[in-house]
Amino acid sequence: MTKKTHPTPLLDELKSGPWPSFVDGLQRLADDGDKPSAIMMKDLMGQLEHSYETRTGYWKGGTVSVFGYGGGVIPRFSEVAEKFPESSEFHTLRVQPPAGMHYSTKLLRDMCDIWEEHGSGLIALHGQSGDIMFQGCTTEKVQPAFDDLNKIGLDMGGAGPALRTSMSCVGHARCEQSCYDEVRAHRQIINGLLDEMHRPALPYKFKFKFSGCPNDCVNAIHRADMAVIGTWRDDMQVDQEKVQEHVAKVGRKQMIDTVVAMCPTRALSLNDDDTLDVDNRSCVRCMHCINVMPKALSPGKDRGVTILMGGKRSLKIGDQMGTVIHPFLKLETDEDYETLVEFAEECIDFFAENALEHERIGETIDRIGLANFLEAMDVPVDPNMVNHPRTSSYVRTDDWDIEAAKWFEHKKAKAAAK
Amino acid sequence: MTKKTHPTPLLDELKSGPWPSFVDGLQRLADDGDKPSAIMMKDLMGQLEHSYETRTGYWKGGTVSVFGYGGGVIPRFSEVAEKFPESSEFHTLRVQPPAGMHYSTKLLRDMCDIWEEHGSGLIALHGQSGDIMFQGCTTEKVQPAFDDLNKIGLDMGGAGPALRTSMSCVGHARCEQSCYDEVRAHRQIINGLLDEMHRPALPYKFKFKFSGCPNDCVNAIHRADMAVIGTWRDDMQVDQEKVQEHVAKVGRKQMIDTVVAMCPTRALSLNDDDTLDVDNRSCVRCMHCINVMPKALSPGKDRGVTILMGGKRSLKIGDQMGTVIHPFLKLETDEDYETLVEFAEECIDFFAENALEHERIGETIDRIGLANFLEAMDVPVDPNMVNHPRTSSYVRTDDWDIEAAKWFEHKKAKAAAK
Amino acid sequence: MNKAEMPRRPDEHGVPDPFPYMHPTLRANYGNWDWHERPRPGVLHHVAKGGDEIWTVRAGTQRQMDVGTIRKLCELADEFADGFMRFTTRSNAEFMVTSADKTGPLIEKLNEAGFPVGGTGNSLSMISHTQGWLHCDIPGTDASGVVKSLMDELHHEFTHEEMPNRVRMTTSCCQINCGGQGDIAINVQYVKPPKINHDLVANVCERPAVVARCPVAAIRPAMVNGKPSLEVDEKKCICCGACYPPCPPMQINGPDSTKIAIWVGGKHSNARSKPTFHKLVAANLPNNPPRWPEVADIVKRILYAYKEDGRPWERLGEWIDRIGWPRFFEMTDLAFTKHQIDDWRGARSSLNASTHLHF
Amino acid sequence: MNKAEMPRRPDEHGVPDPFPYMHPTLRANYGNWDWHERPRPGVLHHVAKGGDEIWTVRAGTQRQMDVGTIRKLCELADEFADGFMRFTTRSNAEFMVTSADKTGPLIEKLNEAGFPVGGTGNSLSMISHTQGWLHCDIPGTDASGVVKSLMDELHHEFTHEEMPNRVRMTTSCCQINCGGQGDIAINVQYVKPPKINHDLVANVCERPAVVARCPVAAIRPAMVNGKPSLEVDEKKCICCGACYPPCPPMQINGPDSTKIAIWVGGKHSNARSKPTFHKLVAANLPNNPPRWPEVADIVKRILYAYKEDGRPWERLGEWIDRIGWPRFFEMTDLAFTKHQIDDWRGARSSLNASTHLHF
Ligand code: SRM
Ligand code: SRM
Ligand code: SRM
Ligand code: SRM
Ligand code: SF4
Ligand code: SF4
Ligand code: SF4
Ligand code: SF4
Ligand code: SF4
Ligand code: SF4
Ligand code: SF4
Ligand code: SF4
Repeated sequence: MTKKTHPTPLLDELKSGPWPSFVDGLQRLADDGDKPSAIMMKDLMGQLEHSYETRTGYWKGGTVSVFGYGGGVIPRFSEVAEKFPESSEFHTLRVQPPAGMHYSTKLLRDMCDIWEEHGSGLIALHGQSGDIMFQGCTTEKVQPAFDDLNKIGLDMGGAGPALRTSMSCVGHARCEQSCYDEVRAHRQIINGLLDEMHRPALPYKFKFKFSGCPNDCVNAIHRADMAVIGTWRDDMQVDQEKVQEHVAKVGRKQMIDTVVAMCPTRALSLNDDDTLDVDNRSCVRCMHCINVMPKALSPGKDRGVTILMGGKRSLKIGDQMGTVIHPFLKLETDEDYETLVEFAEECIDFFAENALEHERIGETIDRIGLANFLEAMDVPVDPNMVNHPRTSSYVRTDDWDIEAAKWFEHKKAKAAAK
Repeated sequence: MTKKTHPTPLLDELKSGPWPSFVDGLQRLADDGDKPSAIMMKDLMGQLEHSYETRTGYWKGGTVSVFGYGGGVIPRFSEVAEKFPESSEFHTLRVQPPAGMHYSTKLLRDMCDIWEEHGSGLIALHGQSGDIMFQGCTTEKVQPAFDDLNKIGLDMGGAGPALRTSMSCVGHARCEQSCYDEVRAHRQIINGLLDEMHRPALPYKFKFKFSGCPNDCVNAIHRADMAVIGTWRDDMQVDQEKVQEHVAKVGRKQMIDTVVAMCPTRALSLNDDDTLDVDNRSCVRCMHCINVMPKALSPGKDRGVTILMGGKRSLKIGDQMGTVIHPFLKLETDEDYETLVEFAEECIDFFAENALEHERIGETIDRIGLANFLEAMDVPVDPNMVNHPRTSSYVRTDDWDIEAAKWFEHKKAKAAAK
Repeated sequence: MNKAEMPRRPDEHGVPDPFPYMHPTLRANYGNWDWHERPRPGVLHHVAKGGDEIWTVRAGTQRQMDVGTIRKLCELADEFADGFMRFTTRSNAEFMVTSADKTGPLIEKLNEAGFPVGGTGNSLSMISHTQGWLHCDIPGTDASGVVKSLMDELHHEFTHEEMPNRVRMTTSCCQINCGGQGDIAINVQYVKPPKINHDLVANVCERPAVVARCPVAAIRPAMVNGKPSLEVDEKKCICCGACYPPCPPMQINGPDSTKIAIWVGGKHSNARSKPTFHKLVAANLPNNPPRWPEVADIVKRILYAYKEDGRPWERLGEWIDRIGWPRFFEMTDLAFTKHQIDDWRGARSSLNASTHLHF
Repeated sequence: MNKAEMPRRPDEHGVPDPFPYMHPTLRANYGNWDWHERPRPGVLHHVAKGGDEIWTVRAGTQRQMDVGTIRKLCELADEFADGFMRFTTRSNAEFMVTSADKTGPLIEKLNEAGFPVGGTGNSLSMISHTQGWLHCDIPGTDASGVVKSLMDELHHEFTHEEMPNRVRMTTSCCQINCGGQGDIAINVQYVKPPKINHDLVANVCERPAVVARCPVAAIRPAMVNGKPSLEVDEKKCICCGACYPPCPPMQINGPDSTKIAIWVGGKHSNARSKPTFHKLVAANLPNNPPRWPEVADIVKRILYAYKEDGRPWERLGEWIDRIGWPRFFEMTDLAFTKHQIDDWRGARSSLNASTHLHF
């Protein structure tokens, strides 16, 4: 018998209009003969239509996983299964894409074939954390689906109180602003901590995000427990002739209004000969002028990353952005990457040992105070970590001289290192 | 017998150097024969030297006042009176100067004569709150001293939990930036509330400060419970020829770097003909460009004041600046000044009734929340009161539509008023 | 399957190496790009230090794609892009082609196939969104549907670069806000405390954990008609919904509770101004499927005010900082209410302690 | 006086009307000034809309003046300024003269009499200060002495306009900070909890009031050797001294406790940037009368770094915002310690949530 389709007048309204319609996609799947995926999607559409009518969601969670792993599957059981039995189980597999979300058509086609066979045929590219989301699978099919995906080289992503799937910007692969090898940092850190992703045992979720420059194309500062963002320490690179070409093209007024006057720290001034006077000491590496004139300006050559920690959404204490923990870590040699990976691991260890249940690292830092966190991680305090030193006199400073000595020590060490 | 002077080797070190020395002054008073003031100052210098030696203060408070008033005197009794008996009482009278701190030499000389007769001969011009401080008087002499000062037209200032002496900038008297009559506002408000100053009955101190423009030459935002600061609502006045003269004088680069690029809201742009392109909608009335070119630029003509409340130092909750309560109150007609005075009085009433003991109004507002304070004072909310609307989703908004209606009502009313 | 079999041990590949899946020209010039320009909306032209060039064509997708849609994209990638493609952080498809001539035909084919080309530079890109009724266990609304209806209306802004700077919108189907911050964010905002099914609490909820989840300590354990349950102090409750995921019997959703709020001025980049949170500009909007017209109306008012009045490179929040919030509310005809005066921790820093005013 | 007499009732004049005491040219042009310039340091030239002109000569004083000093100023006001003068909010004397020619001779006489002329424009003005040992009941140090020694050393900066913008320094002789905020502030900072004389507490202190005064709730009532007294939790105590004024037996001062801290970047004006609080850059300095050399040394380092590196119109804090705090600490050779990471309420907004960095 052919499973009959439910009428979906509300969803159907979303088929019209110029933007690609997910409903068309669902329909195509549902109409695809008697395939198991088609049968499942007929009822899925029925339930979704029901949600649109009643303005209510009908999924509840549960526990489903694959052999050897604790996480990565988001189980969904229907609360209206009696009405829509074929989509009563509609689990999602979170799978990590190649860093930077690059695909060969071969890989994409294999993914489609596997998901058509075992799942609903619905794939989200990508989830907000960066996973490939294979959406819609029965409990029974989760294992075979994963096996086949795993065989073509893909691996499960994160869910629950665990290390989460990470994201890195296109960066080195196709962007002149990129200040470090995002793919390498992304893979070395995550693949070194896979156990924390596949066998959830952390107090709560932990997310890394990698952006090649301060444009932060993966929203790392807001959305990552640890943001790794490229920057540079020396002077930016300036091609004055190209600057002059730009001024000739847009005119002085436009140049002043959109570049000079928009620099957040007044580090730029237009010389009378239309060359740019860059005060690199005052430059805060915001990227703006470089963004406006990518031909004329580029980041400097002494490159590395800034580490910020504590980004998260609002649960419990309210939204937080990450704040600076390492103003600059040089990232060039193998040793440099090793140092970064080690720091990431130490942070995970600290998190595992010190965070309360369901507490993000940003909440932990907020609770114990940044200074204490830095001490625990053996990171020296640095004025780049603050917008400005304290304005409140409510502090006890009788050990000031000891603390000051540390600063001068650290300064000497840094000078020596150079 | 002539009272002998104490050796003051430490204080004597403060007699050298190019800056006028208060020690020379003390010495002159102490050396002035056998006048009571001289005798008192000999011991005062002895006690002060003793403080310099031991790095300790030796005054304690008490209660001293003049007939009819509760406040204005800061009583000081020595803890080392046995060593320095003649300065065992060293009270200060806080006396309000003419608004703007203008004096005729006659007035100053009368003050000197009175204080030489009844007090120590030491006068501070002025205290941080703006009082003339007649420093150093015995309990017995406080009344006659005040009587004589009162007879020449001076009156006691504030101390204790009371309305405090106020300050207004030179403003209208000698400043082209002044946007309202500071003297009038200052005197009408304070002189209308004298009872609160002379008979301390408020929960704690309350300070007004009056600045004629946003340069805030009396530090009102940081240091006043209510800051009254001049501003304008229409476009600033520009004399383009004088702008061109300025550019001709300093050069384009300098003009751009010190004016255009320093405008906090990019409201300025330099035209190719060296005239200034002012976007008054974006201008936040910071005064900077006007300060740089006082000949070419001036505040607009539709003038009034901004009221900020809650400035104070750090006790208990930490330092606070005043924040905007009235973005703009027109200040031109008698009625306008009346409205201002009434609002000031309402605030004092609210403070008297709702503040906890030893709580500044800023602490009260912080405790009950700005929105509730505004409601209590029947002041409509205005986006100028905030740097930006809330970023936290932690708020209950089911009465949103009712609140929104108030906004649109208020908008209509304002439009109608115009 | 009924025949018992020992399940397979996973190979812990971790994050796959992208190089085998990366377009050859990108691989060859990895880390060696020199500059870029945008020949037209939806197309990026990157030039490598060595002189290699690549043209990227960006096309919008529905993110939640059926295999048919993905296979269609593959066809085009095979025909024009040497069998490779990538997806952006906003679910747009990107085809890298090795000559400018290929871009035109590719764009044509994409349009034929119903994929709008754009989302680059100072345009409105795809709205980043979340799960909603399609899959989440706690949604207040749908996600894909909201996005589809809005992108239909804002299609022109995706295919044209007419904004002062890029516009990045987000939606979230509950107050948890998986969609994150945006130039314009459309998020569920609950307006009523949870309705508790006391019969279920004891069995379903780990009560101490639920109590601990409340940001304002409004939940306390209590015995309700004989059963151990939880009680909410409705005066304290700020209706955030945080107690619902760990305790489904504390139902936060409902026609009277699930409303939609609009936020503006969120920013992630560090360009010019530091990253910022978005700010509340409208709330209590109806949750009105299938096309949420009340939401679309306000979003358009905001977007077009910005389009008309913003200056080159100003992000939406930066535009408002320049012209001031009073004018923003005036131009969009939205209301400023007491609810928009922040009162959460650190809120004092959001008050205006200056005479910097906009009239 | 021994003969009994009924004391006199005060005339409640309130704030005296200034017009009788105001220089005639100021009175005549009240509210009608047009522009001003500064012909030389210490002199302002104001021109009224009607064309009237006035030259103001500004001279430094010791604020705490003996009658002799004031009478000397009166002499000069009579000779040059038509018998009128005023004082600024920073205790400088101002003489208004009606012709430019008078300024030179007046300045000469002022210098002869020991009054430095300056404090205008981009100079260092008089340090605003407080009472200290001379008169206050709770001082940790002196005020007039600190100011005298500093102004001696900084005399050149008062009489010359060589700073990027005006410099406004303040001092406070205890942590209460009557001196307020400043470009550079020199304030007492206690470093030890109060030492309690338990025998006196009961008689002298209103215990609940004292408990209520503590910002960190470190004080609790307690019985100490039989007497009702107060106890301080020394782990919590941040040594602010707030309990000392209402309860003198809780002695906060002492050679081991009374230290001096230096703060920079306070600003009151709304010009360019909004008003700001000053920030802690040095602490635990000895309270070293009569000339506090350790303090003077650091103040000069800060002032001269600013003088050398600041740009026209940049206030001290604005200069640091441009060049960055790392460079500030480098140029002044001061230390940045964990104590400078704020942890008071709202402190999170002082953390750097961006990649805006100075190298
Ligand atoms: C699937 C996804 C939305 C999407 O459609 O893209 C998603 C879906 C859920 N998120 Fe999320 N979050 C997703 C990215 C995010 C992000 C964005 C990011 O990672 O960059 C955030 C904001 C950043 C952050 O981590 O704070 C986010 C912040 C949350 C939070 C709030 C955490 C907080 O500390 O405030 C929760 C609630 C919780 O963790 O208890 C949450 C919880 C959830 C849950 C598990 C709801 C629940 O607690 O049961 C949702 C499961 C829906 C489902 O049925 O699949 N999700 N969630 C995203 C993950 C897909 C992927 O793996 O690629
Ligand atoms: C005399 C003066 C310093 C000076 O030499 O100029 C002064 C001296 C005292 N102040 Fe002050 N304050 C003086 C202006 C200020 C200012 C500046 C201002 O008014 O613009 C402030 C900062 C602004 C403010 O009001 O917060 C100020 C903030 C304080 C505070 C902290 C209040 C707070 O809420 O944080 C206290 C402590 C208190 O009130 O309990 C205080 C308390 C005191 C006491 C009464 C100490 C005490 O509690 O016993 C001092 C008496 C000293 C004496 O022996 O005369 N004084 N005090 C200033 C008043 C002179 C005048 O009337 O003109
Ligand atoms: C492809 C993508 C990275 C990826 O790994 O997928 C990307 C690619 C580029 N970004 Fe981005 N950005 C991408 C997401 C982002 C995001 C994150 C997001 O959209 O959620 C941001 C942060 C947005 C925010 O602040 O909220 C982002 C903020 C920027 C900026 C900063 C703009 C600003 O002034 O604030 C630049 C600079 C510029 O535009 O020149 C930038 C610049 C660029 C450049 C020009 C870099 C380059 O030289 O190649 C790339 C082309 C941009 C364009 O579309 O014209 N990219 N970019 C992402 C495309 C998303 C999309 O499909 O729309
Ligand atoms: C006389 C006095 C007012 C009074 O009623 O006594 C005064 C008078 C003038 N001030 Fe002021 N200011 C006076 C205290 C202040 C204060 C308060 C203070 O010093 O404690 C401030 C706030 C300082 C701060 O922000 O911490 C102040 C911030 C300004 C500014 C803003 C400067 C800036 O860029 O931040 C200007 C604008 C300017 O300099 O053109 C200004 C401008 C002026 C002008 C030019 C106004 C005018 O057009 O006449 C006056 C001459 C300034 C000069 O010295 O060159 N005045 N001015 C005060 C002199 C104090 C002194 O003896 O040094
Ligand atoms: S974050 Fe920087 S490096 Fe990465 S894609 Fe964006 S602009 Fe390029
Ligand atoms: S990168 Fe940013 S801060 Fe640096 S010069 Fe350019 S605009 Fe200014
Ligand atoms: S505050 Fe304004 S009006 Fe008053 S003196 Fe200063 S600059 Fe002039
Ligand atoms: S007053 Fe300030 S904000 Fe207004 S234009 Fe001048 S500099 Fe800009
Ligand atoms: S925003 Fe809320 S409803 Fe939407 S996916 Fe995230 S958790 Fe689920
Ligand atoms: S909705 Fe939020 S505030 Fe209300 S009880 Fe639940 S967790 Fe607490
Ligand atoms: S700062 Fe402290 S010691 Fe100095 S006068 Fe004010 S209260 Fe007294
Ligand atoms: S010194 Fe300050 S913190 Fe310590 S007990 Fe006294 S009031 Fe409390």
